[in-house]
Amino acid sequence: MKKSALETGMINEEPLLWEKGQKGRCAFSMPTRDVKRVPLSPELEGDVPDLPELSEVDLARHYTRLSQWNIGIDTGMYPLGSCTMKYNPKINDRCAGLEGFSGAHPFSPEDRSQGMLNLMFRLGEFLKAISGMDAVSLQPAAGAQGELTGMLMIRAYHRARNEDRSTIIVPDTAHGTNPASAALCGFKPVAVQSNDSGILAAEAVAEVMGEETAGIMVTNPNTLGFFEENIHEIAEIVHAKGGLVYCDGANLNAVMGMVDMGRSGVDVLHLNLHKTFSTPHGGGGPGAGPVCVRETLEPFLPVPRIIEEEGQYRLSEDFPRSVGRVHAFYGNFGVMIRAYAYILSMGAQGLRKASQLAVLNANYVKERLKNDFHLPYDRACMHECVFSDQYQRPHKVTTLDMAKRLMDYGFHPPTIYFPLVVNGAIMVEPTETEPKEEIDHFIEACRAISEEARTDPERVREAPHRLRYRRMDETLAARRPCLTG
Amino acid sequence: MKKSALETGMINEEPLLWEKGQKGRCAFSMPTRDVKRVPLSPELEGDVPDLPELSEVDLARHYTRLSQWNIGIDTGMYPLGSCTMKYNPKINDRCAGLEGFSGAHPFSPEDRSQGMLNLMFRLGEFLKAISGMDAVSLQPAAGAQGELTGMLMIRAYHRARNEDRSTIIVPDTAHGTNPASAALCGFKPVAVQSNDSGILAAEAVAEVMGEETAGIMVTNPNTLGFFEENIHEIAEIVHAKGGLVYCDGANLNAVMGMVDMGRSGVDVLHLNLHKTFSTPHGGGGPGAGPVCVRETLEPFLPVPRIIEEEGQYRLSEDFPRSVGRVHAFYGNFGVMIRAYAYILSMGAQGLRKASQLAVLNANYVKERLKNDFHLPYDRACMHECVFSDQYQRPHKVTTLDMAKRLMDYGFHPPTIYFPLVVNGAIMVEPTETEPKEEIDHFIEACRAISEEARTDPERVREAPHRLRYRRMDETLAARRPCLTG
Amino acid sequence: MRYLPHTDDEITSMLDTVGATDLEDLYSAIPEDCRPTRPPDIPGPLSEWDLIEHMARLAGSPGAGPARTAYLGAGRYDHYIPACIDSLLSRSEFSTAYTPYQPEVSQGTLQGIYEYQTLMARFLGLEVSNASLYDGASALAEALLMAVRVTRRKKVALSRLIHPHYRRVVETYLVPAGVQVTELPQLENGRTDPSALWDAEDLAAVAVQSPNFLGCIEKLAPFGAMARDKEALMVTCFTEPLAYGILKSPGSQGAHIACGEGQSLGIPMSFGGPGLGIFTTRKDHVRQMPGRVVGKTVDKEGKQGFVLTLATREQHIRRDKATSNICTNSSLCALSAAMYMAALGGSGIRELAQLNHDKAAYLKTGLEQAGCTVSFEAPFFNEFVIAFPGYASKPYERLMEKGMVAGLPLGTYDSQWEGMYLLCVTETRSRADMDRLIEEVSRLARPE
Amino acid sequence: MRYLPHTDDEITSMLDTVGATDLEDLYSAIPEDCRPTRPPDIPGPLSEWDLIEHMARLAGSPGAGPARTAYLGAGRYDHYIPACIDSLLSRSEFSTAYTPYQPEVSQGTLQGIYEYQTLMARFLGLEVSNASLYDGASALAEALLMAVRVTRRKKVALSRLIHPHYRRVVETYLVPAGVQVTELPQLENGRTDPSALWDAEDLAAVAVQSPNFLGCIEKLAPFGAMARDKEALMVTCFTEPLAYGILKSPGSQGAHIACGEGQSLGIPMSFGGPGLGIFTTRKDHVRQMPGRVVGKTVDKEGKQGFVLTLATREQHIRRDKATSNICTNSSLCALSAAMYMAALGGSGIRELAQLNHDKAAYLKTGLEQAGCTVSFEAPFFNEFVIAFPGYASKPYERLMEKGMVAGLPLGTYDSQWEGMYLLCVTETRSRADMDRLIEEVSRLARPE
Ligand SMILES: Cc1ncc(COP(=O)(O)O)c(C=O)c1O
Ligand SMILES: Cc1ncc(COP(=O)(O)O)c(C=O)c1O
Repeated sequence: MKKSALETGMINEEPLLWEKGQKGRCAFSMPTRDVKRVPLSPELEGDVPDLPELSEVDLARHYTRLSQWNIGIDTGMYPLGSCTMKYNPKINDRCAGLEGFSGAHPFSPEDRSQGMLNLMFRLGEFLKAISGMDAVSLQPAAGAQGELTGMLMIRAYHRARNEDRSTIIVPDTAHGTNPASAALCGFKPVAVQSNDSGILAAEAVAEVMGEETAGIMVTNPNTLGFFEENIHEIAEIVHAKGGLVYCDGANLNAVMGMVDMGRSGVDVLHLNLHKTFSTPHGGGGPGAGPVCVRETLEPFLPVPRIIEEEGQYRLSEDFPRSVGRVHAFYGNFGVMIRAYAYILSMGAQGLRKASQLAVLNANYVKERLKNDFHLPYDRACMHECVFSDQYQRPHKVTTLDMAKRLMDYGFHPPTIYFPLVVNGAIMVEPTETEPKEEIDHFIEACRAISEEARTDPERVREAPHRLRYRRMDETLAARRPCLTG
Repeated sequence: MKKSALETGMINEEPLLWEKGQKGRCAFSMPTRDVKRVPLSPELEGDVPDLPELSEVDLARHYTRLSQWNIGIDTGMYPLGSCTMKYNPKINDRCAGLEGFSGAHPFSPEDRSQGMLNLMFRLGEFLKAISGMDAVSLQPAAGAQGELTGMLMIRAYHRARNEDRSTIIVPDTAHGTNPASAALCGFKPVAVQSNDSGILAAEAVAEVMGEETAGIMVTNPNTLGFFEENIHEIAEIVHAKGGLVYCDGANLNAVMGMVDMGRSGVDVLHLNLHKTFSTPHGGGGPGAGPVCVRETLEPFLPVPRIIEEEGQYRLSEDFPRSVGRVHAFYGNFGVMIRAYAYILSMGAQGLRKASQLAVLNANYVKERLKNDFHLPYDRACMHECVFSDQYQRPHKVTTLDMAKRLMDYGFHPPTIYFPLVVNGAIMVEPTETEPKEEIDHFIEACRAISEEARTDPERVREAPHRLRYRRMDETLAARRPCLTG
Repeated sequence: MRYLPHTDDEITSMLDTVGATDLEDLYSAIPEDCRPTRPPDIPGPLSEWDLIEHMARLAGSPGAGPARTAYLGAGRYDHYIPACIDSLLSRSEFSTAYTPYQPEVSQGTLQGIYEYQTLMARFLGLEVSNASLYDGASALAEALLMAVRVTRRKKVALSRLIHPHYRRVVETYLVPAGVQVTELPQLENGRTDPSALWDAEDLAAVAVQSPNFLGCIEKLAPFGAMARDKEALMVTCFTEPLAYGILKSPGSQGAHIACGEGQSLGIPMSFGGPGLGIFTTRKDHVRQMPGRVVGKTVDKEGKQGFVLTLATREQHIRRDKATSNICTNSSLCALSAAMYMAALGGSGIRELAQLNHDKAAYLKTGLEQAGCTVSFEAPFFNEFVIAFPGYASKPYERLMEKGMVAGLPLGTYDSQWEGMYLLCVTETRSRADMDRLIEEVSRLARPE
Repeated sequence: MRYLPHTDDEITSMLDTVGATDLEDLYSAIPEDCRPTRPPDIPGPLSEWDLIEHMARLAGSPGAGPARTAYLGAGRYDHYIPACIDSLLSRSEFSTAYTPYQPEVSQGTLQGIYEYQTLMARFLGLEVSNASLYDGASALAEALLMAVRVTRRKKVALSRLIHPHYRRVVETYLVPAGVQVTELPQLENGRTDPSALWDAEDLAAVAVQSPNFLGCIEKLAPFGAMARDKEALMVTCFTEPLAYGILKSPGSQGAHIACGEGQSLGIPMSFGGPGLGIFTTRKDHVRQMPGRVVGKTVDKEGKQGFVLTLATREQHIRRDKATSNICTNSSLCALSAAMYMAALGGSGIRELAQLNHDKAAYLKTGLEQAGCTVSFEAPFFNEFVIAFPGYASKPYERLMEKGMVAGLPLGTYDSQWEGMYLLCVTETRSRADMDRLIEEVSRLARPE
């Protein structure tokens, strides 16, 4: 509780939930009791849970105020590299909110679930068509779970051939989830470095590819924003030694309709519906990470799978070589609805155009900022471009400082310090839904900061200045963890 | 368009609509053309309208940002006196959004409109029960139109009796719409002053009540926050001279279930659904201002009226003495839905309790602030209390200054300079949905300002300081009107 | 109750502060003879769950089917509303705010309304717009009252082809003010006959609706010229503003005031309300304009911002001398309309208007071929009047049995329109829908 | 396309800046052999209007009727969700934000999740909660992997009465890690038989679900004691967290980890996902905990705020040594759960849990009286297992024909459960609904 009046302006202070309310309030409308009370055995009954008690107005204000402390895609450009923060169409939320979908029970008899199964089946077909792969599972709940599922399938594939391969090649530009997922499957990641152009050379892969290698995990387009041009050759090298090619398709937004992953030699691919297919990220999920495979790997897909027979859909667990389940039900259906709606709204041409404009926006940013910020790889990029703080370091201004300073100018900062191969990386992914004006404003803000780094570095180092908060002490949080109140 | 980067923090600047976008964008999904183009005669065809062209993301950001410059009930206490800014339950909006309601055409055949007619009929019954009146029309679109409708009925009533009464008694505390509505009906308002207790004395009314007087317009509870205790006697005086009693029921929130307007002598009463019955005010409407009448006035109600016959509802225009229509259809049905939902959610006891707590909150504010702010009428109040800036004037701090300063503390200011009978009035109506903590914070903020008025009057005079804007120049706006861009 | 935050302890402590013994005690000032003799007879309280179930039952589930088969317009139009608009409009900062009396904390509403005014004025070809009125009908009434104020005359001429409900509202508003209303009759082609105006004198205003109640597009310019000659104000009203996506704007045709209903612009039909009273006029008349208006200004530091302005016209300052009694208007609906116009943009609204016209043309031609008679030959926008084939008995009722509402029967409005039906087609009706109606109509001839 | 703001002119000017001739030119780096041979076979583009119509058709209109007549639980529960939660959750500042990597512009999400962690830890009687995992099944799998890390042992014992899908997910996650899974069988009363634990050695964890898959409430304390004895971690999981509105909390019964599914707490069933993976544990184990976690800190000026913390456990720092591979989790669902718990409050959640139990008890008694056999005698929460009267032929199918889904047939999961049905009753089923089912069941006996 606030002790005295605070000058907060229009953005209110707001205490923690349990500092609000009063015992005896309730924001929930208790359904009418139409049956008699049957006490539980006292031996089972616990204390009344220690939860705060609020009225509906308390609740509404609490979360309305909290929301005002957040930036979202609707507030402005959110150029987080590798995250594909594109606009989330409202109509998709409406579709997901249709009562028939949101109220559907996963164990509803199949004849009552045809609409849902139909949607999932068709979404799978769309993803196959977009990726050029042969089969798909929608079950993984996010990208990382897609990776895990994919790696489990690779493991199962080798086991089915009585091979027990123990390592997996992972480039140094990979996202952290790649090695982590591989490790969960018992694979030891073997690093491979990208070349001067920021991509994998076939020779580098050939060097580490051995008989004990299960395959390679490659992100394409990669996290430096480049297309792995040697993918075909790399796949041949890996395949020749009996390995498989896993592709992290988190960056598919660059290449929809422009690349055929199957043709390029990929055996397993995961996609992020919450990136490429416009589903809202929810402040960290839920997402969906479908995994697509080449025909040879189809028997290993998770169960249940949706089977179509004469226009009727049913779920089948009858796949003895399946890796099993990764989700209690069929995955994040609510997310799938939005992705399905998005794909239908765009059509094949629309998706292709979206990718092209995403790439255009990224290259535009790159060109217009490369004099102000060091560009480690000065070449055409795909969906994102990666700068570093090399020009600012002499002024003792770091990537972190500049990220915080961008907030003062009203922008969410880009992804920073990733990929690890670039020292002080600043990874900008505008996505195709950013209008040119917004990008121009972003560029102006970045340039202003680059100027400040020279003329008033202290201002940048001390940022942010214009928010409710100054810079948060992350070290303190980790040193003395306080995780509950 | 912004020329250079601005440090806006998290609340973005946002240009005007026509400074945004680009010719060629469109945020609307054009329906598929399935018929051939049939050109209109060139003689009829005009130029392409000069409207800005935006993409959906432009539109979403524009209005999301604009919304951030507004305070609403969900952001915090909004103690605008006379406006009953209570919490607007979300479930009511959901009810109004039901497709069957929002998509209903007013000319739909009656057998397809039973649900709507039923709702309106029952809402009418509820309002009768709550007010103690005999008949009702839901047609008026807001309070002022309710007043107009009521005054038209009073006019019609007298004409039906072959009387042509020309004046109407209006107390000095009345809302501006009262005299304006009366004037629209050709009545000349005759002022009557409230007494030292802030209410009408029967004698004062008797003095001005004549044979040419159509009646009296009294607001009860009145705009000073007091119940017109002499209403019964006043009604007798007015009735004795052949006049009628109109009651402005905008302040009904104080007395639901506590007062019977019919018994108290009122002949015509309007209610504000967008105040008492929790429908959102929408930044200035739409509202709904149903008008309730005593039996004698029923024949004059607007048409169409809803008739119930054996559980079936129909619309009838067959009321030859009706004042006619005031709305193209049946009034603001979307607002009625919410009020109906609210009444059912509260029940009779709940409404009564709401009124009691509204009165409790107002008296609590009054008691806790009366040492800091001059209270012209130091007595128990109903739903609101009225202070003045008398204690601050010696420091050259006005009501307006304090209102603006409250914004710095995160509150929407109270109603100011109304009612006119109080010099520098500050009219505070907390409503029953304000939790005690919020009220306490409000009180602290007010006290802090009263303290500042003494110790740092300049700070108050120069307020607001903590918003995106400093004080707006209203004089300039009126002197050189710029109404379009 | 979840909307009432007070706990018993809080009530007790607050009563204590206030010096009251209990809640009833707060009402000691209410005389016995003003109190109810029994509690109001109201059901409930209903839980949130019982409520929504009850409401869903009342709302029925029209589904895609039934609504699709109704061809009703006549003042309410079934247009698509982008999901984006709903979602932005429901942001509580917009929907729960009051009238923006305090500009510094209401810039969202104020800029939004200023933009509405600008877009609307541009759209209708006039110079200024107010912040909204209740609906089209009262907007017309207010327009005529304004004309009376401006001209200081007490006579207005109204086309008979103005929506009959609007005419009824005008009468309600004007008669007490002692304004005399004369009507301009209908020409055979479905347009208004201006000839009665030639001899008219002392007119405050001439009012026509276009497209008119019969769906016909009026030739506005002659009325404009006539009004100018008579020094009267030319008032154009409309129930279907989308028509001006393609038609010449009222302003360009000489209108002093263009007013009407804005429901078509992103506002659901909602059984007839809330709608949006649009009111635009010329700059010279702005001080006689009814309703609120937002103006641009600057703050103390010169930063651009917006405020309610010209309040001296209004009831809260001018009281019985105000230009109107309006206070609460249709602000949120005005915001929808601005969003809708901005969503479409100039080219979009033109294309959508064209599509409306073309769909209506398709149905009209189809019905004609199926044996119907088109009643009026003047050009139309998205509404037109037909009579069913003479040989068919109870055609309208028989179509209704098939679940189709084949327009609005006009006979109840005017005996000369007996047997005529006003049909409306918007972009929401597909060709397939229309083909079904045409098919059924062509079957009408055959014996059952 | 309304989501693509670029006009042709803008594209041209940007291509110019970039130095490309056209959009295709941007892809010159893509080798021919990686390009598609034809455009993907995808229908569309659909307009917003065709889309929503198509989706509405897929979604069907279950209306109040059908859903009401299903008695399905088993991992997804039909609970009421206050409209207020939907409306707050859909504020785009919450729903469209990314993971709060940048705390200064993400305090809404961060405080919201910190509150979630706190409420959830309190609710389950443990000390810390993470920010969420995908769903209940993977939460259990992660719990067991954590136990393996904490104890450095490679064996876990799992109750057979854990949801069979959860067990399948556990297997998928654990087998590659070389963890051996043994199962604890079922007692006749519907609870888990702990006796196999007596001789078990080297256990990393003992895992039970309560209420278990059969709806029975497990006695957790003995498992807790047993785990303590064996120096294993006691893992409690659940599919129906609402049960802890009334049951003793897992923490109070000795659980080291309580995890499971949070869908019941304000999240729609949505055909099984998204849900909410709840994960709570004790403070000592926090550095082995999987998933993100929000911690309290201060800003430079000492003002309280929140950040993602203990990131050194996570994949983006620790890569293959991370405690889990999870990145995106179920943040928005966690926010719903916090809103839901706060909406109910302590007393509310207790009352709602009691009501669930009482409604289930009502149906169970009714069905028993109608001739069904209750399969297990252990106490239950809102689910229970019955067998239909022996004399009835195809009872389940016959009820289905009447439109009633009388629970989940258990036979497919385990042959010993053949002929048994798991029924669930929440607060959303009325007594009248249940009476109809009971009535139909009592009719089953009679010949058709
Ligand atoms: C390249 C890449 N791979 C994988 C992931 C993991 O996806 P998710 O967060 O959905 O688990 C991400 C997410 O940031 C990513 O950027
Ligand atoms: C006492 C009183 N009467 C009448 C009105 C007018 O109501 P409306 O704004 O709905 O026209 C108001 C509105 O502020 C009011 O406070």
